[in-house]
Amino acid sequence: MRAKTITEEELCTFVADLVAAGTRVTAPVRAAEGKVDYRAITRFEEAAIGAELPRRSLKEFFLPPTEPLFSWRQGKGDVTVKPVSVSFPPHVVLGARPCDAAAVEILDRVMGWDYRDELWFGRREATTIVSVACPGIDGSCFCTATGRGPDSTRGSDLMMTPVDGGYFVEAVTPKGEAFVRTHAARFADVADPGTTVAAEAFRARARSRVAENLTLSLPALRSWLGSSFDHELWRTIALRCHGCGACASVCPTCHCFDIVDEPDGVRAGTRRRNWDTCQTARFTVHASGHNPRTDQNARFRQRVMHKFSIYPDRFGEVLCTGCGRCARACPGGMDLPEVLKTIAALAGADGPREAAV
Amino acid sequence: MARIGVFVCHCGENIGRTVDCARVAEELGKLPGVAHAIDYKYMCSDPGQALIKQAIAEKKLTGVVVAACSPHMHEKTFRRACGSAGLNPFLCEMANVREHCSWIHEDRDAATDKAVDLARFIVEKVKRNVPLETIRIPVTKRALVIGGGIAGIQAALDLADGGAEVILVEKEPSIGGHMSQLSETFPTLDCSQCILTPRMVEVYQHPNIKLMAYSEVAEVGGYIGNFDVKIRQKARYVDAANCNGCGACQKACIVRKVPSEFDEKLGKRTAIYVPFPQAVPNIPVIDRASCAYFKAKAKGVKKDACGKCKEACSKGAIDYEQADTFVTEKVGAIVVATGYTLYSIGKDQPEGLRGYGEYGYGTIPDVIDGLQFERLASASGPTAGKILRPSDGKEPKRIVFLQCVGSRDPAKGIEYCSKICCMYVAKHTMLYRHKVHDGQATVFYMDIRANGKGYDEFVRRAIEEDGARYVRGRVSRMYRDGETIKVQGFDTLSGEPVVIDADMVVLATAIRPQPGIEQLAQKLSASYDAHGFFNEAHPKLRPVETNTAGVYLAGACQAPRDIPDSVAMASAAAAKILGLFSKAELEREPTVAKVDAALCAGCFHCERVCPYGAITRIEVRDRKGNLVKIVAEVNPGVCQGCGTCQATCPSKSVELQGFTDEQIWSEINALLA
Amino acid sequence: MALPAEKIEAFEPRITAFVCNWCTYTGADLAGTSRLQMDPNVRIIRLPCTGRIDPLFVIKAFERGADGVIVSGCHPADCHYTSGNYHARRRFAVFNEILGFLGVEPERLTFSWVSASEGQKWREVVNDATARARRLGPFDAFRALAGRSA
Amino acid sequence: MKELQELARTLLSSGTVGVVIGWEEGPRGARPAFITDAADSSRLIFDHRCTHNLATYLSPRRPHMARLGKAAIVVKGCDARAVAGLLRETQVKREDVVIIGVRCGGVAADPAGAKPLTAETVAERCPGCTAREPHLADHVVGEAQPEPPGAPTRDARIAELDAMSAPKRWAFWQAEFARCIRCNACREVCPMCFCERCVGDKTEPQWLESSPHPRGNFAWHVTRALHQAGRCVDCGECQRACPADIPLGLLNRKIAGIVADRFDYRATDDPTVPAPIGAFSMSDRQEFIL
Amino acid sequence: MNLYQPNLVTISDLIDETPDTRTLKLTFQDPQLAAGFDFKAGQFGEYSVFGAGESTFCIASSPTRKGSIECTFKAVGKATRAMRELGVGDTMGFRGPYGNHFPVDRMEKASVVFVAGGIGLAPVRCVIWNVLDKRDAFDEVTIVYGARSVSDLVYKRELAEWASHADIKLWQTVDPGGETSEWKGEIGFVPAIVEKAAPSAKNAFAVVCGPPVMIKYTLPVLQKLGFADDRVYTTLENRMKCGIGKCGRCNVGPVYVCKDGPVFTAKELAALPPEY
Repeated sequence: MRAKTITEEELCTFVADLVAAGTRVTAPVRAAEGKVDYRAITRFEEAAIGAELPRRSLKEFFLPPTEPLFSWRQGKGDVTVKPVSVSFPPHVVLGARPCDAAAVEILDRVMGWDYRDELWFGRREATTIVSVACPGIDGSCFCTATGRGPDSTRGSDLMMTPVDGGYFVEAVTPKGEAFVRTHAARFADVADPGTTVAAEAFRARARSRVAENLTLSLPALRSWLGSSFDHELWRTIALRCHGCGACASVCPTCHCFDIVDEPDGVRAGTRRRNWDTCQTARFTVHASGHNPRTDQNARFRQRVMHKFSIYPDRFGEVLCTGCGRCARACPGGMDLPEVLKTIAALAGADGPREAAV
Repeated sequence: MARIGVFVCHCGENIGRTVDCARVAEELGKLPGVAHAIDYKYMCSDPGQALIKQAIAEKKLTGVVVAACSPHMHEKTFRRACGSAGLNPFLCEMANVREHCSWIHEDRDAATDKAVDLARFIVEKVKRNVPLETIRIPVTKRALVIGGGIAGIQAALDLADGGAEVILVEKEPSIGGHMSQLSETFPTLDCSQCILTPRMVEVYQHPNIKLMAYSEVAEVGGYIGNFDVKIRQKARYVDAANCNGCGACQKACIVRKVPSEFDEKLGKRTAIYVPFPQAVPNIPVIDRASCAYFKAKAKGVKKDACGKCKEACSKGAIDYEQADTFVTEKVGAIVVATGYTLYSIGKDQPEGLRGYGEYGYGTIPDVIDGLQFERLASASGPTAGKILRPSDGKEPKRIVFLQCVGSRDPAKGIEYCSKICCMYVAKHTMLYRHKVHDGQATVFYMDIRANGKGYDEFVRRAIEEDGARYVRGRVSRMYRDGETIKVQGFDTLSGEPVVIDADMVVLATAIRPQPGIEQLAQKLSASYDAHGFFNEAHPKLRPVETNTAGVYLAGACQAPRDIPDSVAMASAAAAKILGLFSKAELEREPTVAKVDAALCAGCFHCERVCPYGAITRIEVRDRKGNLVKIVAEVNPGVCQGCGTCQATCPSKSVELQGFTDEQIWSEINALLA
Repeated sequence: MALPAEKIEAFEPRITAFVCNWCTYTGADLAGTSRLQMDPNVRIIRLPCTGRIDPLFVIKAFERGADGVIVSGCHPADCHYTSGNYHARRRFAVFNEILGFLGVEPERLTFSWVSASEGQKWREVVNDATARARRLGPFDAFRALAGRSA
Repeated sequence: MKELQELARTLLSSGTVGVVIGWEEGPRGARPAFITDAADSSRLIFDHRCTHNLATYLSPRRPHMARLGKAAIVVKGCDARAVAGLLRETQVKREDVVIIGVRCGGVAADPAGAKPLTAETVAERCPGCTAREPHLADHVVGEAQPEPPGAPTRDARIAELDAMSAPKRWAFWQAEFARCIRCNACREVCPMCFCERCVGDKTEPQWLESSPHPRGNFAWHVTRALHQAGRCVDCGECQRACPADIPLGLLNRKIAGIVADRFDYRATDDPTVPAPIGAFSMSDRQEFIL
Repeated sequence: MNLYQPNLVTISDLIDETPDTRTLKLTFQDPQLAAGFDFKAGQFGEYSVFGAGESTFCIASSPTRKGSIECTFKAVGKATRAMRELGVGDTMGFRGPYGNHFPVDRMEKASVVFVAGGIGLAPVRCVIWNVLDKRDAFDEVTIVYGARSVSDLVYKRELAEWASHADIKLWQTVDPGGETSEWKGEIGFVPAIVEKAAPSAKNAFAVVCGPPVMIKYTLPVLQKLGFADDRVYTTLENRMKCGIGKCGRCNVGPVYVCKDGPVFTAKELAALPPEY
């Protein structure tokens, strides 16, 4: 499909159309306390598309912080289980950041290998992700180092790039194409070839800006990690880490969860799954009280290993999109890009940027 | 799943009239985990209890809920029934559907719904109950009595006569306490020493009593049945084993003008002395501060300056090198009988108290306190029983007695009544008139409190037969006018100011606890009130116990007491202890708190809130013996089961057995059926 | 946010009472033996002492649908365990204010000292708490937290 | 700064301590530093971006910290109160820590960025602070600092909330708590949250539902607040750590007001002053009790 | 019904193996599942008590015995304590089977040595019965089983049965001090008894389950006896939540224990970081 453009005015109409048709529309919105969140909107004017990175990523729209898995009712010995629905109403995310969109696609792999998580994919299928290319945020961005970029289309169904008076739009997936076809009236063909050039220039600028922050050789990183479990680096890596898990909660790719039962009275209750994180001490505690991951250094090592060694080994992708949220959120000043830089130096992986994956 | 039996009692018509007991049983029967639910006319009757026992056996019940009256009424009954059927008694609980339901509601539907709810809570609780075993603590059948006044003597003798070994610790060189200083006692005017001295000797000679005079309690460890008490025996510089009490040393002593404590500074003693002739033990002690030998030593004089007593002692009992010694005794119970002290009329006052500048702060020599008057009136006193005033030794013809000096005077820091002053002032006026027939006693009083057997008659006698003049009112000022003391007051009955000329003034000063009592209380983990008197465990029901199990009270350490009250308390405490000692083991309800050492972080909030000092600190070490942390532990012998520690524990790492978090959570969760 | 009169009539509030064993529970027993009639809306949960009563109990009771909660124990100086009630007084003074600050209507919570001889007072506490909760209506705001309504 | 670095160097090279916990320059502004080699002492900084309360690192529940040996810790006046709290609650022994106090003129809410300290950037606890001079310290370094910029704002916001109707206040807090995802960052950074196992993680019974739904969130935040009563040192770490920007400082401030008003207790760096919860006074106000 | 929703099972029998260990026999309530449920020896499941949550253990019965499954557990956590409260007729939840399995097929025609300690016999028992039910397909069968004390031995009836089989070499042992006056078995720790039993490593496999310390000291003994480390199998018992490779909890190095395990060879284990 050929690239399209859409104006701000058409976007307003577009959102109104979607909402009227019963589609849930989510976009970055500036909250009362000044921060930006992905939130439901009813009018495009509520959205803050070009604002800073939202506080949390998109993952919560597919793996909510808490969700019921089923509820039960207990009789005398017998139990009745009431399932939850695994089909979801149509949903459009408008103005997703490429790092957030990419993360969702990366997570499709773990959510779908062997056992298919219906709750995740139910929401995935109901959702169309319209991303907007990112100009780069600050010194903690390192999407380019993870093999993605501020203009990466991974995980997006449609990608918009800001241009004068609106956006340059490309359909990435068949779903995206169908979406454009369905709403064809809102999109225009690219009339001026300069628009394409401007869009590409915007992206190139963003890429080089982010690339200044960090460059990595992912394969070298991965191979170093694979053989450096006992490296002395880990012994003091996380002294300043509180094990609070703020990083995991803002991370677009951290997906660990807990399953808990919540009784509601004598007979009834709900089993839920809740976000969890390997950064807390109790995450790995066995019923016997034995905790195989003994201290915070080991827990932080697990986080790095899982993202840059274990997940790529298993699924061929690093479990990180370089959004930098963890570094920004950390109350103790832990800084993943800095850690990666250190490892890269150790691994000889700090060479010129490679087109990984 | 649990197999709970629910037994709904009609209590005749008492419950059945307003609660549909059959429906309660039916509804409860539908709950998960309820294996058996019936209603019956009288659950507490023999056939009712038989139903429970039968169901326990036949239905293999894992818990029993009796929905009936208040657990205060029949919990013991039903737990006993369960116990006899082989079910741990603590797996049985009651739901109160009578006092809390049928008796207070008329609407049958509402009352029945409520009864179902109440029983459901308890069913859910009982699902979480675990078998508990009665706690058994071995008891050391020895008692420690602290204080050798009349209360301590009485307690020691009662205990010893009851077969218990007793250690009696007295901080002064002799037992006897304040009672030994008194001349006569109210309301019978019998001679104090005549009744006390034989008791003192009895203590000395009793095979079950180990008397440790001139000693103090240094440390107290352990708990009821198992206290370890470290006692400091102060150096007497006289070898008690060799001394035969002949008195030669005192005759030889060159320091003869030390004010006598026993005579309340109205008489003199030597530096080596026994406080009074009937002292028990009759072994002298050297007062280091006034002894010429020790003074010289302190100044660095190399050659012995004195040593007269040593020379005089034919037994070689004088030992200037003696030092304080410590012994540790194991006891099962402790009686505190530390008595009282008098509010000082001087300028130096403890914190919170203000002395009486308006009475001259003790600068007028003929203004004395009640105990000093006792010494003047005593045949064994410094004046051999003659009433002579201290300043010039003349016989006072006009004595003014002031009641409530300190007492009942919040402005001076003491709001309580000292209880005994009304009586002893009346006694003093009588003793005075009996000795000085033309003397006039005038008493300033607020009101007369004479509520004991023969007390009011006694006061009346003082007024009517012995001519004491009672003026209701307070004295605002006293000052010297030549040899006379002007006592300026206000007669509140006549509404007139009065000024009375006196030759001597006796102040009935307030009864205060002994100094140092707070420290002793802390050693015992016992609490004390704002004035420093020991707190009883319950003002009505446990008046001679403290909140520390195994520590008992006798006499004026708890509040101002007269002799009969003190003796009664002492006997009561002894009876309590003999009861405790009557069994080899102490049995306690197992509803005590338990700390999970793995989860305790050692913040010790529990220690701060525990009213009983039941929390101790223990070290947790790893396999290699390295200290991991220090955590709290509950001494089940001391814990009374209030559970304040658990509510205070931030992480809920201490659980009160019988009221665990799981049990209470389950009850609350059961708000939703 | 008081309910309209006709709704107040129909609404039977659910009230949970956490009471100490020695004073209030016994006082409630006395109310029973004295046959003092009172509103049937209160369900008592017995604890040894107010010192054992944890604010978590109150939160849990609201979570389980209570429209009002009573916490009651021995008067100052009457505590069977000497000082449990003093500790409870501090704890609940803070808890009460925090709940208020978070927007729980203070009328939902009743604290009282009821001694073993105050059966009459217990009746008043019960009836007052019931009346207040009735006026406020169901605690839907709290139930909504769990996605439930009355 | 020199003074601080020199002191650290001396403490480390003399073997007095194994680690100096202070601040350093990080990729995103100031951040905690753990200096174990005297030669690295020059990394230590102190300026208005050093907002972190380092006392959290003294928690005995951090075995990887204990391995570094005896610690010297750099504290602002407010942080010293946390050290006092740890001493008071027997988590730390006084002889096991060297306390280096720094005089403080207020710190920024965000340690990142080099913006000067202004009324806009200052941490909300700082204006009007009375704890800028640490007393609980073995060494106090630095010059006396000027008053932090800006005026206190929290009391006014609390008064505003207090003036609202209960349902309005309820709505306000529910909107705030709705963002909570129960990551527990507020707890983990709190120097006074040192429990071996938080009541929030107790599962038998599960008093506090771990799910980040409104009911679990409410129970958690009430309980956290209550457990901070008379213990919170107002270092602001919980609010700073919160990835959802929930105004926990407001709640803490309210509680501080309650304990000051009722029990005459204010956070202090004097460890001998007993905490108000766990104690009582016969004359505690009981106007809320029938 | 999603992945995380368990199947309902009824407790059809209950055996107290030791004072703190219990075996439950579970029957699927769905008749189709009851008839068709299949699994392989060594696979595990998530067992749930509604209101208390899930806990993870191996299926302790043999896949050759259809109709129901068994699990053996100790009450150590919230869910297992709740399981102990249940009785015959009560309903539980079960998800599974999950994970890999012991390669029983690969072991055919070979000798098998089973080494188990304490409740570690549960996963081994599953293989033992699997092997015994096809006894002719295997060569020598040796079982070394030990527990802290006589009362801690699980599956006592089955031990007696195995002992009576002429074609099984059964060594039972208890730790020193754990014996009773009637005890006729060995006294000593499991590794020592393995050494004493000295099973031949020739064309043999070993299956080892038990407390970590037992495994740690048994592996060198087996090595000494000549067992290749890729012919020695054991299981890991990491904390799990989902059981299906999503929740991240059981991740140890490159391995998801719930997917790649719980059965590992000693060789695989040696390559793992020590976070299990």
